[in-house]
Amino acid sequence: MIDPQMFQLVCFYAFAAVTVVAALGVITLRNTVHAVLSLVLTFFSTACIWLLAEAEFLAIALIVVYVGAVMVLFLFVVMMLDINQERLREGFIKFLPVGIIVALVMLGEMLALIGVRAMHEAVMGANPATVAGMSNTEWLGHALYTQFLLPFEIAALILTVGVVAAVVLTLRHRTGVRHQQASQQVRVQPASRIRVVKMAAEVPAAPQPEAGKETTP
Amino acid sequence: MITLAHFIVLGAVLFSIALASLFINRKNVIVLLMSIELMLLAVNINFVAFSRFLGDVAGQVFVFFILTVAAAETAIGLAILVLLFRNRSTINVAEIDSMKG
Amino acid sequence: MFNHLLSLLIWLPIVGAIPVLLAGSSRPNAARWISLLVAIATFAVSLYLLPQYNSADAAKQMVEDHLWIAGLNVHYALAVDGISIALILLTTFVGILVIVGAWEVIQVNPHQYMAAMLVLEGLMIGVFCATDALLFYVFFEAMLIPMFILIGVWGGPRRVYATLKFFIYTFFGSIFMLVGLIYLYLKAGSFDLAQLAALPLSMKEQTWLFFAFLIAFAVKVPMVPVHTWLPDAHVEAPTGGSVVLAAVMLKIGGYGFLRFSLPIVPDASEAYAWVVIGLSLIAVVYIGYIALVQEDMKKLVAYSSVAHMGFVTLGIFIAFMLVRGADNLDAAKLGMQGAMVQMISHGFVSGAMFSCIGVLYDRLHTRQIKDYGGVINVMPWFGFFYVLFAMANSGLPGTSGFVGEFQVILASFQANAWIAFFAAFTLIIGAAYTLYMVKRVLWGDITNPHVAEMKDINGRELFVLGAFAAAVLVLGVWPHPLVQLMDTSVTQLVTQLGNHKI
Amino acid sequence: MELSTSILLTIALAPLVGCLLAGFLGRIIGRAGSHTATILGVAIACGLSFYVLYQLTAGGAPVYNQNIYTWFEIGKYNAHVGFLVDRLTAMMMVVVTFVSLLVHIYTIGYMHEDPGYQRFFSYISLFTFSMLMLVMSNNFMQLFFGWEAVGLVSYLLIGFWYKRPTAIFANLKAFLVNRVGDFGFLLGIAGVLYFLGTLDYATAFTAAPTLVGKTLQITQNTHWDAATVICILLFIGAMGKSAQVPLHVWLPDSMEGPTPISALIHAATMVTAGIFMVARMSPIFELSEQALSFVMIIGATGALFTGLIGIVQNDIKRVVAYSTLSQLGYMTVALGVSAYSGAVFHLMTHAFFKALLFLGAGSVIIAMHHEQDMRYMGGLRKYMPITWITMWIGSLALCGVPFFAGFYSKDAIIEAVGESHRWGSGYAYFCVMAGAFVTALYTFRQMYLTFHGKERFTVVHDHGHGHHVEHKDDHGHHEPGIMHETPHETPWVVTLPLVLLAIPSVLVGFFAIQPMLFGDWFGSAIHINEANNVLGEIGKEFHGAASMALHGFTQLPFWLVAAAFAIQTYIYLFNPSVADRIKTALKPIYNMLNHKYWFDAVYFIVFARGGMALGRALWKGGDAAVIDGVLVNGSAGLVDRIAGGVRRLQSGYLYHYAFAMILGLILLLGGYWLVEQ
Repeated sequence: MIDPQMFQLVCFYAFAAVTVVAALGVITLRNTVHAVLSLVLTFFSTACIWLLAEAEFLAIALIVVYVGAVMVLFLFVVMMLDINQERLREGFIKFLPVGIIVALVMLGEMLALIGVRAMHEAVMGANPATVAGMSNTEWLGHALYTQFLLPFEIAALILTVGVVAAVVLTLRHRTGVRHQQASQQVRVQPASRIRVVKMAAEVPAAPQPEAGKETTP
Repeated sequence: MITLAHFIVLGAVLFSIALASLFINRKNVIVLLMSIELMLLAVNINFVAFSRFLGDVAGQVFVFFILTVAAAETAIGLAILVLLFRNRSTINVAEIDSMKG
Repeated sequence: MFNHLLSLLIWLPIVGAIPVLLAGSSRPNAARWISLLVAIATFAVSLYLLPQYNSADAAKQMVEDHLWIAGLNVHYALAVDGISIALILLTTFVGILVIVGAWEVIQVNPHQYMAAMLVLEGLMIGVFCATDALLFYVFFEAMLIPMFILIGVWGGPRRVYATLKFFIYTFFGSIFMLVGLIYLYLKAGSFDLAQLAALPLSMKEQTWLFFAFLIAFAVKVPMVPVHTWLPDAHVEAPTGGSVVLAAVMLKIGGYGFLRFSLPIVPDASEAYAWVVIGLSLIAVVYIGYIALVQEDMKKLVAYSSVAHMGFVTLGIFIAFMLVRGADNLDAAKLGMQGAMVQMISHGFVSGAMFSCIGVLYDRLHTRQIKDYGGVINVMPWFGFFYVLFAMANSGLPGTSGFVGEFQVILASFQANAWIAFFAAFTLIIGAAYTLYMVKRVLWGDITNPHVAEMKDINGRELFVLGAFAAAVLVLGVWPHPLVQLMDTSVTQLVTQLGNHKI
Repeated sequence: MELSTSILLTIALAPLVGCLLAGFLGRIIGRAGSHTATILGVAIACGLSFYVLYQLTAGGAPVYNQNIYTWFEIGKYNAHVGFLVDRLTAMMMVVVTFVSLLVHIYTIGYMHEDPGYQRFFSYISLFTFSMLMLVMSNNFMQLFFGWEAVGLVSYLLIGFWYKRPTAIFANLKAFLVNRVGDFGFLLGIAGVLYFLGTLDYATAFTAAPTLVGKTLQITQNTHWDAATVICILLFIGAMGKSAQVPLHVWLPDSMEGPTPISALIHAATMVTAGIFMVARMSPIFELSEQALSFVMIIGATGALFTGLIGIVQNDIKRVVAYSTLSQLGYMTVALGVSAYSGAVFHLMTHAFFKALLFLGAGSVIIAMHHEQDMRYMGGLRKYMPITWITMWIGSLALCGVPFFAGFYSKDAIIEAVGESHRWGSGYAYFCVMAGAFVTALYTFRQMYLTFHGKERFTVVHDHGHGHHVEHKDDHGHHEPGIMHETPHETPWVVTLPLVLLAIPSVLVGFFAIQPMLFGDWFGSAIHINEANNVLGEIGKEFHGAASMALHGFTQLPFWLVAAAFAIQTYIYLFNPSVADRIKTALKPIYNMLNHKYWFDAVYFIVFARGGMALGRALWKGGDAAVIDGVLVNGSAGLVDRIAGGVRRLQSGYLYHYAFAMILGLILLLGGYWLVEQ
C-alpha cells in the first residue's frame, strides 16, 4: 500500500517540479505566446499544489479566473501586437549570469531568514475547515462575508475601476466616423431644417458708372 | 509528509525565478508583467501554506484579495501596454525613458 | 474702548485687498482708488492708535489674546509698545506712498500689484504687533510671499534669480529661528514672548538659540556677510517693492533682535555681542567701500542700506557692553534709541531714495549712473529732493539720517572709542558714495540726449517725495517726540538686559 | 537788561525765511523779489546783531544762555537747541551778518546775468542762517548742526555752476575733505559726552577741570590723556572747516564757485568757524599742552607754506585763496599759543579785509568779463579807480602795515608767538615771521599784476555782440587776453560793499585792539590759564593803539613787508623779466609750489583712486567672489551638482528602477539577516 502521506509528498514534488520548469519556461521561452502558455501551466500546477493544501476554492478560482480570464487576456494582447521578438531578447545572455546570481542570493537570503530548517518540523495538521465542520469554500465564504466584508466590497470596487480604466485607456476616438445620434434626431425642429427667406424681386442691374474707380486695392 | 518548508521553498524558488526574469527579460514588458504574476503566485503559495498550517482563514482571504488586485492590475497593465504600442509601435522598455531625470 | 484695534490694523489692508482684486484688470482705476482708500484708512487707524497709547506705561498695551492652536498652546496674541507703534506708523505711512507712487507706473495688472502691497502691509503690521512667537513667525514668513510676487511679477529682467535668492536666503535664515522656537516651546510649553523671556536657560542653550536667532535676523537686516540678496532684490524689484523692502522689511530684522535675542538669550547676546558689533562695523566700512564703486543706482542705495542698518545692530548690541560692562544704563538707552531712530529714519530716507530712483527710471528706463548726468538742468525740483535725500543718506544734521547715527556713535564711544572710530567712518564714506552718485547723476552738463527730454516731477511724484521730505526734515529737526514715544519701552528693554538668566 | 529770546530767534530765522522765499517762490516773486526778501532778512539779522552787541557791550546785558527746545532727552543725556550769546558770539554774529549783508548787495551786481539768480540768493541766505546757528549754539549738537549745514551750503555754492566739471569736482572734494574733519569733530564731541557727560557748553566747561588725569584706553597698555584726545579730535574738525594743513586742499578748489561766496564763505566767515570753535572751547584746550602744541605747529606750517604757493599762482582768486589759507594759519597759531582773543581778533579784521579783497577781485573779474588770469590783466588802475583804491587798502591791511586793521591783529599774534614758551614755539615764530614776508610778496605781486604795469590784454571792438551774449552763461571761456570792450568800473552795488568793507579794514584794528586783546572784553567766553597768558604779558607793554603802530615801524615784520614791497616793485614795475629768470633759476622749488607740494596728486591717487580700487576689490573679491560666488551660489551650485549626479541615476528605464528596488531588498534582507546572526 502506498502511504497516503507519501503519496501526497510524491504528488507535491511532481507538481512542484512542473511548476518550477514551467516558470523557467515563462522567463526563457523565445516566443511570447509559448511563454504565456507556459505560465498557464505554472498556474495549473500551482492550483494542484493548493489542492494538496486543501484550499480547494482558491485552486479552482485560480484556474477559472486566472487561467480562464487573465491568461486569455494576455494571449489576446500578445497575439494582437506585432512584436519584434528578437529586439526584445537583446541582452538575454548578457544578463543571464547576473539574473542567476541575484536570484540565487535572494533565494538564499529568503530561506535563511524564514528559517526553513525549523519549518521541517511543521507537519500539516488537520484541515481547519473540517475542524470547523465546514467545507473549505464555506469556511472562506464565512470569513469573507462577515469579518472581511468591507475589504471584500472594496475589492469589488477595485475590479470595477480596473475594468473601467482598461476600457477608457484603450478606447480610441476616431475622427471622421459618423454616428447616428438618436436624441438629436428626436429633438429636431422645423426651423433647423428649412429657412424661409424674403427678398425683393430680381431686377436687371443698371451698369455701374464708377466701376473703374474701385480697381485699385 | 509535506511540511511547511516544502511550500516555502517552492514559493521562494518561484519568486527567485521571477526575479531573475527582471534581469534577463528586461526589455519585454509582457514577460515582465508575467514575471510579476509569478511573484504574486509565489506569495500566494506562501499565504495558502501558512493559512493551512496555522489554521487561519485570513491567509486565504488575502490570497483572494491578491488575486482580485492582480487581475485588475493585469487588466490595466495590458491596457497601458496596448496604448503604448499604439502610440510608439514598440513595447521595448529600452525605448521608453520619458521618466528620465 | 474698542479693543480690537490692532486686529483691525492688521486685517484692514489684508481684507481691503479683496475688493482691489475683485476690481480686476478691466477697472484699474477702481483698483487704484480702493487701495489708496484702504491705505489711508489704515494710516488713519494707526494715527488713532497713537493717542490711545500711554507712553508713560512700560507694559504692553492694547492686548488681544485668543487661543489659536490649542494643541500647541499657540495664541493669537497682539500688543504694542512704543517701539512697535513707531514702526507701525512707519509702515502705514510708507504704505500710502507706495500706492501713490505706483499709480501710473504699474500698468500690468495694477490691481494685483496694489493688492499684494496691501497684504504685505497688513502682514508687516502683524509682525510688529505679535506677542506670540509662533504668530510672529507666521507673519514673518507670510510676508515673504507678497514680496516674492512683487519682485517676481513686476521686477526687472533678472527677477527670477533675484526672487529665488531673496526667498531662499531669508527662508534659510528663518528656519533656524523656527528650530529655536520649537526648542523654546518644548522647554516653556508656550510661545508667549513674555514667558520665553522669563525662561531660565543655560549658557549652552542660550548660545545655540542666539545663533539661531542671529542667522534669522541677520539675513533680514541684512548684516555682512549675508547681505548679498539685498542688492539683487532691490535692483530687480519694482520701485514700490524696493521702497517697502528698504523702508520696512529690513527693520523687521532689527525688531527681531529687540524682541527675541535680547530678552530671551541675554547672556549669550552679551557673550557674542562682539560678533554682532564687529559685523556691524564691517558693514559700515566694507560695504561703504563697495557702495562707492557701484554703477547701478539701486545697487548703490541697497548697499548703503546695509551700511546704515549696521548702525541699527551696532546700537542694539552696544547696549550690552554698556549695561553689563560699564553699568551705564543711560548710555545703553542712548544707543538703543539711536538704533530705533535710525530704523525709522532709514525707512524714510531709503524709501525716498528708491522713490527718486524710480522717478528717474520711469523716464529713462535705466538705472545705470553713467546714462545720466546733468539731470538738474531739466529737473530742478527733482534735484532739490534728490540732494536733500542724498544729504540725509550721508547723515547731514537737520535731516533724520543724522539723529540715529549721532546717538549710536555717542553711545559707542561710551563703550569703546575704537568702535566709535570705525562707526564714524560712515561720515566720510557715506558722504563719498552718496555724493559721488549725486555728482554723476545730477550735476554736470547733459551728455545723454534722452536726459534733455526728461520732464520734471509731476504732482503725484511731488506728493510722494514731499511727504518723505517732510518726514525726513521733521524727524531731523525735532526727534524728541519719537524718542519720547519709545522712551519707556526702551528703558524697560535696557533694564531687562541687566538680568542674568543663568 | 536781558537779551530777548525773540530777538535772537529773529536773527537766526530771518535769513532762513529769506532763503525759503527765494528758494521756493523764486519763480513767482522774481529776481527783484528774491533779492529784496533775502537782503531784508539778512539786514534784519544784521541790525539786530549790532543791537545785541551793543546791549552786551554797553547795555550791560548778561550772557544769554537758554534752550529753545529739546532735541532729545535720554536719561541723563540730552541735546537741546538753544542759544549762548556772549560777546564772542555777538562779535561773530556781527561779522557774519555784516559781511553777509554786503555780499548780498554785491551779488545783485555780480550775478545779474546769471540764470540761477534766485537760487544763489537762497543759498547765501541759508548759509547765513547756518552760520548763525553755528556761532549762537549753546551746545555741541547744534554746533555740529551748523558745522555741517555750512558745509552743505558750501557744497551747493561751490557747485553752483553745476555744468562746469571742475566745479562739481571741487564741491565734492570740499565736502569730503570737510567730512574727514567732521569725522574727528564728531568723535571729539562723543569724547566730550563720554568724559564730561553733557553736550551743553556751560556744563561741559564747568566740568572741564575734571578731565585732568583722566585717560582714554587706546590699546591694552596705551592710555592717552583725555583732554589731549578730545582737543585733537575737535581740532581735526577745525582743520577741515578752517582748511588747515593737511586738510587744506579743498579751499583753493572752492574758488570754482562764484566770487561772492568765495568772499563770504571761503574767506570771511565759514572757514573761520574752526577758529571760533577752538576759541569757544578754550576751557578744554587749556587743559592740554600737547594739543595746543599740535594746534600751533599745524597752524604755523599752514601760515608759511600755503603762503608760498600763493606766490606762484596766476589766478587772481587763487592768490587770495592761498592768502586765506595762510591767514587761517596765523589764527591757528594764535590759538596754539593760547592767544585766543588774538585769534578771534585776527578773525574779525581778516573777515573785513579778506572779504574786501575777494569782492575787489570779483569786481576785477566782472570788469574783465570773467577773465581770472592775472597774466592777461595789468594797468586796470585807470579803468576802475574805486576798486583799485579799496583793493590797496585791503592789501595793506593784509600785509600788516601799521595803522591798518591787519597790523594790529597780526602783530599781536607774532608777538604772542614770540612770547610763548610752548613746545615748538620757535618753529612757529619763524613761520609767522617768514609768513609776513611771504604775504607781502604775493600781495604786492597780485596788486602790480592786476592794476599796474602795462595792459596785457587787447581790446577788440568786434561787432559780434550777439556772439558775446551767447557765451554769457559760460563764464570764463574767453580767448585769453582778448577783450571785447574796454574794462570799466563796476556798478554801485559792487563798489558800495567795497567801500563799506574798506572802512573797517582800516579802522577796526585801531579801535578794537585795546578792549579785545588787552581788556577783559570777552569776559568768561574765553578762558586762559594764567601760566599760558601770553597776551597778558604783551599787554603790560601796551600803551595804546597809536603807539603800538608807531612802534611797529621799528619792528622786523614791518621791514620784511617793506623789503617785499621793494622787491616786487622792482620786479613788476621796472623789470618784469626778472620774475621769469627767478622762475627758471629755482625750477625745482617753483615746480613744488606750482604743484602745491603734490598734496592734491597724492590725495587723489591714495584716497580717490585708492578708495575706488579698494572698493572694487572688495566688491569683486569679497561680495561677488567669496560671499556670492562661494557661499551663496556656491552652495546652490553644490546642490545642483549633487542633483546632477543623482539625476543620472534616474535613467527613465523601468528595469533600472526595478534593479534598484531589488538591490535595496537584497541589502535590507542581508542586513536584517546579519543582525539576526
